[in-house]
Amino acid sequence: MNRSRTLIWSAIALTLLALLLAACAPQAETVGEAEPAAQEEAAPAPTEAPAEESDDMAMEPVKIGALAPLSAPGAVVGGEAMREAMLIAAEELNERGGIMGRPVELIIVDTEGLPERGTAVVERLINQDGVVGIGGGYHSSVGVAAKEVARDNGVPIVFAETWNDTITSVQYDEIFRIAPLSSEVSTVDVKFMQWLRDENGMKLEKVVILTENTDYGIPAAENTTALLDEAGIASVTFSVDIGTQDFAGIIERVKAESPDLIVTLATGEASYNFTQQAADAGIGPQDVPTMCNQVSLVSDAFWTNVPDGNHCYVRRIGLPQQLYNDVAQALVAEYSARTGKDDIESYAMASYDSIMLIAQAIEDAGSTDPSDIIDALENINHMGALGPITFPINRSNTPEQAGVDPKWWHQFPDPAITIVQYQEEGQDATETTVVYPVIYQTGAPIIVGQE
Amino acid sequence: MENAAIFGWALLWIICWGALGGVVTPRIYARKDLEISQASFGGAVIGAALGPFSLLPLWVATPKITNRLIGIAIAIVVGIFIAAFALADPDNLCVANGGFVISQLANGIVIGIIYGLMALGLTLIFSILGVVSFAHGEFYMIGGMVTYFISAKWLPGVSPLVAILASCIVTFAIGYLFERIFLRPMGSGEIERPTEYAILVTFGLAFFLQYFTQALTSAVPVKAQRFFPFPRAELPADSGALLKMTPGNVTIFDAVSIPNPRFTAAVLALLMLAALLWFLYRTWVGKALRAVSQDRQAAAVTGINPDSMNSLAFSMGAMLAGLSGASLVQVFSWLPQVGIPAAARSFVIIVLGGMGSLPGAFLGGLIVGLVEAAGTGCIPDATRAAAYIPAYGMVILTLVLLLKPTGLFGREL
Amino acid sequence: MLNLTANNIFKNFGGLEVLKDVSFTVEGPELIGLIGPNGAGKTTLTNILDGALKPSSGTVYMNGERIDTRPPYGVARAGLGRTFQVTRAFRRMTVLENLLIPAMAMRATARQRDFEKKAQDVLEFLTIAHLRNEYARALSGGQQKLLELGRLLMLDPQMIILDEPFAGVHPRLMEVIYRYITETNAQGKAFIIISHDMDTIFTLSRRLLVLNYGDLIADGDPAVVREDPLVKAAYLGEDEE
Amino acid sequence: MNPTALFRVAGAAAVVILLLIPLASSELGGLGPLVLSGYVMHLAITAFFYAILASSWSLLAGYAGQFSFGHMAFMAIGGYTSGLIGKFIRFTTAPSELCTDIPLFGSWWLVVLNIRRVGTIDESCLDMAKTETLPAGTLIVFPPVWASIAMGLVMGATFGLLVGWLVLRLRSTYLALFTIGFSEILRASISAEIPITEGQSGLELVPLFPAGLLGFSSTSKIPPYYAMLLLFLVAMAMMTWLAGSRFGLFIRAIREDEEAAAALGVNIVRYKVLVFVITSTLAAAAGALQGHYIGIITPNTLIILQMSLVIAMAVIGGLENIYTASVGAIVITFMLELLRTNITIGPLHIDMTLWRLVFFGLLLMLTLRFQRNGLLYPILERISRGGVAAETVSIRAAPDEDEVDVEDEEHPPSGPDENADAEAVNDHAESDR
Repeated sequence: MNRSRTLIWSAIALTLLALLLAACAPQAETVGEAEPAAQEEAAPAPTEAPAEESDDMAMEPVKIGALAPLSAPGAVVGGEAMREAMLIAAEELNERGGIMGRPVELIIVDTEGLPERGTAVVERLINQDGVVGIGGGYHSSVGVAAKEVARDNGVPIVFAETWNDTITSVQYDEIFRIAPLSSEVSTVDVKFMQWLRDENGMKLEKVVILTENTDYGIPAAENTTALLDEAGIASVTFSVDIGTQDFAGIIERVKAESPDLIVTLATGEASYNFTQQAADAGIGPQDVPTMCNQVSLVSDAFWTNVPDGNHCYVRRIGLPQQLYNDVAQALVAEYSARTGKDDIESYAMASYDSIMLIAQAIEDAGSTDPSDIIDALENINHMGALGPITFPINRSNTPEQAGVDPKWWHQFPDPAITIVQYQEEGQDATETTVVYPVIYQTGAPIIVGQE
Repeated sequence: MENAAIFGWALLWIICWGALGGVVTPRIYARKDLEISQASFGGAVIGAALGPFSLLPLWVATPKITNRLIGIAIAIVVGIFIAAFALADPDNLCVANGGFVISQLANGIVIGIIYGLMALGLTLIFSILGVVSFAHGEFYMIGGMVTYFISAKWLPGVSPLVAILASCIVTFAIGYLFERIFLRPMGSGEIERPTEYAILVTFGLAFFLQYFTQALTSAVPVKAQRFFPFPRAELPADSGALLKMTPGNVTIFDAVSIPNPRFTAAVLALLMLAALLWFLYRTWVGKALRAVSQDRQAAAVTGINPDSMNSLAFSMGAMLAGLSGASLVQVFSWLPQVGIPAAARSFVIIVLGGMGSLPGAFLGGLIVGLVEAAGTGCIPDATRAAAYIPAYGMVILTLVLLLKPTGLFGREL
Repeated sequence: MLNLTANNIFKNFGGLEVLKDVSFTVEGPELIGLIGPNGAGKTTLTNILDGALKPSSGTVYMNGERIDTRPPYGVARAGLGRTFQVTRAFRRMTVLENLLIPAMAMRATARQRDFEKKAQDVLEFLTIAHLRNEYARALSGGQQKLLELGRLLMLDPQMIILDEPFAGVHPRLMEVIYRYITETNAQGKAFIIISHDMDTIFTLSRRLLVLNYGDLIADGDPAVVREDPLVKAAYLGEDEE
Repeated sequence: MNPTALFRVAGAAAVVILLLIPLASSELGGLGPLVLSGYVMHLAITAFFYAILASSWSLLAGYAGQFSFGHMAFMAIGGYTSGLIGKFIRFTTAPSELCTDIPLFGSWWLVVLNIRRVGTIDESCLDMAKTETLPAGTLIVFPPVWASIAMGLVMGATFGLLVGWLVLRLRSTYLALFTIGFSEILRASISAEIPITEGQSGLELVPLFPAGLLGFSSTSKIPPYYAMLLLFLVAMAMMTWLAGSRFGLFIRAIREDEEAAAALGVNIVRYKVLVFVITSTLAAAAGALQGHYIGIITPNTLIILQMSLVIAMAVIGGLENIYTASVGAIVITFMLELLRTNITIGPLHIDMTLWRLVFFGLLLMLTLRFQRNGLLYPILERISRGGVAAETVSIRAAPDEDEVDVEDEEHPPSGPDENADAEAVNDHAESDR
């Protein structure tokens, strides 16, 4: 044993040394200045001096980091859409001539949907790649972990799709969010339901909520339940493990509750599985008014997986396509050309905006110093695809001063939330009818199951 | 749950008397010079059944503990369990709503048949090669993927049967290649500790296949359309009180509803099962397979090549998993990861049924289907009932391994 | 003084009676042969004495202590060692390590180097000292048998059960095994030897037990047992098969 | 120089290098041209974490032959225990009245918190007690991190004892299935019991050194680096000692042949349980430390994928040696990071984020098939050739021809006759069950 022990110690030393050297050695294939630099996953050289210290280094690229779940157990579908949108942002920036005349290098990292991985990759972005700001972000649990690293290093993150209220309510200087707050989304959901009841004469006494037991699903279900209570609507929550495929048993239970409306807060394939299996069992969206999860807006995948999903209500973050501004129109055109999708997912749009926001903040600040960028972000007024983005609750207008809940800290206050409805089988998400709120309405809701 | 205490006490009663019976019975039987191989497990279930009222007569009369006796005892235990549950929670749907119960049972049986088919593949592999394939779930996943891609992407409009056949061929071929390259050397003594090797190498295969598929297909969930939608029908013609069929569903007596995709999948599974039985019991190759599973040496003497039987068994096992996947891809949304819970469930089933036992695998599938249905249907706390779905099977697995590692139909250890 | 007593041993395997009321006593360093046709229950009896199987009924005492309730390692510590019909060397451990295991297992506070000298002696006695650092799997079948015998010497039990020690062994190794048995026996260890090799067993043993389908049909001096009509019948019966 | 001494020196040098690596970290300004970013330091810590897991799993599976798939479960038990203590336990100098108070020595009380969620804010009974029942000046003390980690170890050991005892009768495949079941039940429970464990959101843990250490802040990478390195070195030292002692001898004997070991007086029950206890304790220690370092632990760390990563590390490095297993873990941790680069070969564009795991799985299978002792083993063998490493010598062909019985040579392990052969097969089949 002794011999092999010492033997292997030497092996440890050698390999570790080799690897450390490999990990830190400057890499030859770092993207050149002239090229539009939308580089993923590369490990560029940290050994060179930071750009802002020297005028000679003016063409040194501005590095922006981006978070997306690109492998399991993360939500890969979401991650890939976000990646595409963020790459568009980087290319646009470079076509425009970069930021402050310097090219932009976007470094997209894979969080795998795991907080520990999230910590690692944010660490890498900041310390290894030397990014000055980070965009994207999907899973709330990753966001919760990542915000700590950002705070430790003083580098701003603009979260595009992490809804958990606590991410902003801890009031870190570095953390900004343009995704909606989980609790606000629930508010819209419940207002919509009340509207159906009060203005459309729908019978609504009991709601069944199907949620996934994740950091997204559980708080959303809790919020919705509380709001339904206030509105005098009874509710029952069923929560499922994210890997669940077979919903037959649950659906029978849902059926036995004879709900007037079903809300699906499970994401991904679980949402598809539930909705289609419910349809097979006779309580699908064509039998009982159903609020499907927002993943149903990926219409190709939706109709493949839920052929009986017509009449689903889907909550949609962002404006309806009819009301897209120029930025959004351009983005959708480019995005459709690349992916073949007809519309852009709200989180992809938000992640595009998150990169653009950071870029504008750097321009505004005229510096790539993270603390300057944070200052600029607090005062920003950016015309993004989501609309004009501002962060009104900030260090100069704290939640206490403004008299609002701390969750509004560094929070984009009005991401538009609409409810759309599929009204024809096989309909494209862009052609869905906006049924709520009334100001955006393009058609009346079809309320099924009313006798 | 209203009278949780009743249920708690019943459970305590079952566990305590079961433990007592399990510990004391073998000693009493041993003292009387009787056979004790079944005494521990038999004593436990008989004790659990009626406590002192069954244990004392057992200890006094010490009858031979037959499977029949154990079966009766298990039935009584289940009966007590259900009765206690019904008393404790009289408003529970599982107690109060007959239609609900029958629907859940129907669901459990239908899905259990398909689970059984998949587990059959695993048990076939085990009975011939003596290994558990940890890549079984990936064959299931690939079966579904191939079926989807053929029926929806490459040859749209083709009969689903063609797609299913293609998925059989693909999974069979992968299984065959893998067996030839990685498992064949086990027989020649080239590999030390073959069982552990088999665990790890099939595990590696699972890892590889899963990521390979993910890299090729991306991670968007897909799903095949219903293979054979029902015709619309009502019986009697206008009310549909007896039987009501829509393309997606059949409702019987206005109470029991079975979704079409599941029904189709279960029927396909039953057909496959019949074909498998015919193959195993009526063809020469099938008989040779069974001969090898019973006595390798003796079979080899009669001119059967055990090596080719290994290849055949592994490929067929993989194919059966692929088939279950192919028939379920119209029920569930399909992703590269779907194999993991399915494989876990197959492990539960073969352990429960007794490793290597074909009828055990099928019965095990039904039991697991029913237990999952009961678990999701009856646990009163709605936020937990479904969250624990992956655990139900695993609880059965650990309990069986601890109490009766031979399973229902396993050979003696 | 060694005393092993088996009282009324019965063993059933799911209704099949493998041993029926087997009783015998070993007193002192006897050299006993245990024979019987295939399926007579010899290996089952060995497994029961060794603690690997529990008798359906009956007891086994060793030096006044009951050992049939003990696990195999408890039996080994009480002073009974055995070999297996198919050699069971620890194949991916060296010959030396194979020998150290029983020695260390018997003494809770021992260290390896305390036994290396003794192991060397044992290996030399068994003529495989040059293989001490080889993996056991690199040894031939006969050498593995010697290794098993060597492990028993390291265990240093009072009584040794050898299951088919001569089967499939080269004649020269057979001599070594033969010498091992006689010399170790002379040092005061009792032996029970199971063998198909009638000639060897009749010349080697001084007492013979004959099992036939679970019954102990003869127990006594080899010369007497050889003439026992029951034994003859049993073996003739086997021949007819 | 004699190889033993050479390796000893090399081993010592490796330890010294590992100890000195933080000097090159960017926090300390780097060492000449060598500047290790916080990210590299983070990777190093993670590599040690996996090295502890892989080497302790190698002790369990490679030495003792107990192929458990529940190692990550023990890791999670360590992390969650430590985290839950931090979440629910406080020490106070006065009873809170509103929480569960357990008197300790003197005026100290152990308070078990009762936390309920109000909207999105967690409200604990102690917060209410602060304003309502606790007298002014009451001290409220968090449980020290080292103590909660120690409790994590105790829980790891307890569960190791329990599982080890439960699986005594189970061999290979059954053991693998049982441990998968155990870990899956644990994962489902953690996911579902949200009020206690926070479910998928993850349980947050206080930093390893909440107040920093020796002038390093609580977020510095250097104290955690040394903490994890220390645990790694202690674990390796302990396992080396164990593997070289009677314990190592016996567990290897159990791996080779349990019945034969028992027949030779080895207390197989004790050693099988003990090896579970020891390896689960090490896994729990690694989990607790890593949990505090990362700051959050989620039930996703228990998924079979994570376990397969540890298995693959150990197997590719070399399963039957704790050193090759740990080096395998360290190398693969870095490799998997480095491989996150896209490769373009002509028109072929390979997204390595996806494909690296495909290659990894393939590598795992090929290693098992063609290089069972792991990829590092040949290196080891080459270096030590000519030396006297016991394990390598026997790879040479059987010795002196004249000693070897020709007849035996043809069927080395075969039994004496047809009957015995059949029994041998049965024996083998039995040991599989």
